[in-house]
Amino acid sequence: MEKLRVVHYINQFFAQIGGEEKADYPAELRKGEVVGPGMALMQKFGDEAEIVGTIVCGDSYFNENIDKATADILEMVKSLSPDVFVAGPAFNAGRYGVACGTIAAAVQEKLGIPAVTGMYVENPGADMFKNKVYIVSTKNSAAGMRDAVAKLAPLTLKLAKGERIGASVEEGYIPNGVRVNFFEKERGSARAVKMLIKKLAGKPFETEFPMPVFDRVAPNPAVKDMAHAKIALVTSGGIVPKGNPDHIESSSASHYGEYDIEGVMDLTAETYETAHGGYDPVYANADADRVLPVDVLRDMEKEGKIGSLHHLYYATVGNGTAVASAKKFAAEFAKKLKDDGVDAVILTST
Amino acid sequence: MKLEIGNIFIKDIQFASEARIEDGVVYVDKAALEKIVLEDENIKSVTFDIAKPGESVRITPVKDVIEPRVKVEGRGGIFPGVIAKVDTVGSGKTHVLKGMAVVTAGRIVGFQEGVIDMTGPGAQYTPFSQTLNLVMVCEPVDGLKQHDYEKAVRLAGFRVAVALGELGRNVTPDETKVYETCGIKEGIEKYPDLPRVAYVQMLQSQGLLHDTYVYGVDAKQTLSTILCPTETMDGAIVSGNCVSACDKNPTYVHENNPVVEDLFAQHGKTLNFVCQIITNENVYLADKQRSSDWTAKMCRMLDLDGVIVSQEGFGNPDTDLIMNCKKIEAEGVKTVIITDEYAGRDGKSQSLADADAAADAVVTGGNANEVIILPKLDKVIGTLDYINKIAGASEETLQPDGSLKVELQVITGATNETGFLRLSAR
Amino acid sequence: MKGWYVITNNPLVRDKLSGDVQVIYQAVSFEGLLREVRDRVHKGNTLLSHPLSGSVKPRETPYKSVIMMDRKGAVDEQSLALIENAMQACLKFEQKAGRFRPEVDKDFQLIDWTLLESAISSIDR
Amino acid sequence: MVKEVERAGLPVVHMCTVTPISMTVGANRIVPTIAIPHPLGNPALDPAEEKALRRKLVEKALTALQTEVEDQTIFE
Repeated sequence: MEKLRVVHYINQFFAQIGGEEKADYPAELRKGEVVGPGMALMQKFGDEAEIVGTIVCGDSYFNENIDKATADILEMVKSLSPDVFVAGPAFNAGRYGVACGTIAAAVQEKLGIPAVTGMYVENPGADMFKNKVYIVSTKNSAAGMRDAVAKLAPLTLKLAKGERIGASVEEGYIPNGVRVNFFEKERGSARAVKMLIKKLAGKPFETEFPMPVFDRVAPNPAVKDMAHAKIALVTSGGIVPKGNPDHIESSSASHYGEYDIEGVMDLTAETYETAHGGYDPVYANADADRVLPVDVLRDMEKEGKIGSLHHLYYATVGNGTAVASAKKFAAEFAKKLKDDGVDAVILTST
Repeated sequence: MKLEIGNIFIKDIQFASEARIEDGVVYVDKAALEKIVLEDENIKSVTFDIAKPGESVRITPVKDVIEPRVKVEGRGGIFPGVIAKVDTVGSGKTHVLKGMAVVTAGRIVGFQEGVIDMTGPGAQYTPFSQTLNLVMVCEPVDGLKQHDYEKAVRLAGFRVAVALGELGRNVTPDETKVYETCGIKEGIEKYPDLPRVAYVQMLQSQGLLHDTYVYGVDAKQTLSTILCPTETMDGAIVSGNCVSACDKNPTYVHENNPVVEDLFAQHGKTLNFVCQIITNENVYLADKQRSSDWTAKMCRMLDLDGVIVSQEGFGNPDTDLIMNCKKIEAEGVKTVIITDEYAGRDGKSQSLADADAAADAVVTGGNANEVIILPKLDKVIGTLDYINKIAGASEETLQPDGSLKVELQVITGATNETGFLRLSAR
Repeated sequence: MKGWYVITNNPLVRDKLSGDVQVIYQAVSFEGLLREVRDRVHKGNTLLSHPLSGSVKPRETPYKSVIMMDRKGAVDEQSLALIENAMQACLKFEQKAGRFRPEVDKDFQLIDWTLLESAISSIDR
Repeated sequence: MVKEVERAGLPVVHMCTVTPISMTVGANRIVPTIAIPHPLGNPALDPAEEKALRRKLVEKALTALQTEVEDQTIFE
């Protein structure tokens, strides 16, 4: 039987080129070579798979030339037409983790080749990419290589063969928000009793279903000089120009709208409406200022109460309670607002 | 209260002219059982069949599963207030026909669910692929209303189970287990250093096909109350619930409640199993409020340290579950909750219809939306007419090769929320 | 208790209750009915019964009846959370309503009615 | 969403009808509004009154933005 083809990605450190001083090492394909951690992977693959090429890239190089590096590496991977792509493991190395996540996600998405990586749960790359590619949970340093490879190799083979991937606890990947069934060793009631005994004793226990968590961000300092401040409007009430030009969907908040209100003094029934499916739209459609108070802010701008109203506003649809999906693009437009010199934001929700 | 359970291990079921138990074989007199079933004039006819583990048999649509038991010493009889007269059960001695079950099947409403496969991939998801099943399919008299039909089948199942249990009255059990709880003061004195733990069981109680009965009382008309856990072993709680096959509790689960068993296993060792608290899952919101208030209040009054809360059913019981959990935790009593998930076919949706940070210790019975292929089996007991018309099934349910593509929710007991099975999810 | 009403898309409920209690009947889908309930919650009405009553899954049964309290004023948080979660939960299920043969429809109507009846009996106590 | 804006380093005021939700999603400066379908309006009023009402709410929002807070604060 022909062996499954694996392409492996590692950084300059694991390729033994050098440490931080060599982090600007550009992406390089070593066809037919097995380098560094690849040896351990090969051992675990046995007769089933082989590494047909190793791509080496410096961490700084990758992160500073992310578009070019990604494009170059995708070409390299494509040229070897592998069955699966492995990046890392990156352990707790932040930039390496981000590189592994970025390239693994790109290979999977752009080339349609399954990809997997591994890193420590607190590596920033883990949070960024755990929902995009399987990330094997590793220890926080390369001392955990043996353990990492022991999980990474079998998962790699399963992905290459297109087999069903079990639950995170079975396969050893960082939970990715997808619930997968599996059989525990004990029945549920026995697990509940054990969990209760631990909880009563104040010992650590692991819930089988983590409740959605809400973290906090500390408040930013107040606006000192409102008369010269640039204020921006954001709404989760789905206010869009009449006709919904960006086709913002009424329920699932999969993207957001960015709209220019330069010269707009008042939102009217003829010009603006709501795309939100989460409330009775009659009132907002009649007068969108009821959700996005452009008229009042224009008055205040004229009166000098505020410096100016930012010429762009951002709109999403999102139920008050369903916030998770909004996180990603909110971060995106928040950065734009900051870059545009906005001083403060009024966010309205329905 | 102290109850001795004598298990008679059943190795086989056979039809015979004389009903008896011999060397672990139950000989069933079909004609005699038929007479018992037809005592109810609402039932026109009944057919009996036997399904054994490993056989290529599919039973559907399943209504209830019942374990035959008989009270040989002590007060009351099995299924008090339903079959036996009202009297407090849970003490003395009870014999159990271990390894067999009475399964009632038949169409009560057109969208009914419940599949038991005795072999194949489906078998591992239902506990009742492991029992020797006497299946009874009841036909109603013409024009019978669903209410009356449901009730007739429910009671017929209990009568048959009691008749079979009676065969074990004078059989020497193969195994005896003793379950004993103490009074409040006695327990504190006996186990001064052990945490005081109770089991909070939520009972489905919303209306037709969604009901549970406690000593014959419709649970939706009850306030949260206390049981001695051994009472359930004598059939104090019975099921009238035919919807949501995967996470409803058939009567068998009440008789063999795994939380009760596993808490008893730790009783006197790592914890003091004080009692069982039962509470309902009503449709009316003020009832939910009241029932959860009472449950939390009792947890406090009983000076409990911890409880396990189990749920039954889908959707609005999530609200009861979270209310119970929040309020009990607020009383300073630690909770572990057992639930199941509806995370969508792809596992990506929010699993529960309610959530709270207080629910930090959760055991899950798995994602009921997960899809499974059930291969064609040789024999069907009941009817497949409705199989592609039941929850979790869809138009493409019946595959060209005769197999069924369904969600786990159609399988009886698959994601049971008392923790009856090993299935879980992450 | 005064001021409560039933909102339903179930003709059986309409027929059973007509004259006795206030019934708002709308010939809309299951989700359409939840949407109507939500809009009423937004106006300050409160829920007296759970919008996900019953174990028959959303999109399987086409019928839903909910008891509400006619009230104006601030939005009731609990009602809001319940209705929003219920609408979210619908999305998890496959659309099956309408695929059953006609006689099953009567069963769905009956189940919905009995669930509602159990809630009404709680009010009437 | 409000949290991401705050995380980006911009003071943000959340104008929202159901303040407990606002608390849950982690807003630090919160101004309660009129009703879900019309947070900054009231169709029962005539247009001038309605705009005055909106003006008042927006002024409250600006006050919130000009107020130092340490924790989640509702500006009633």
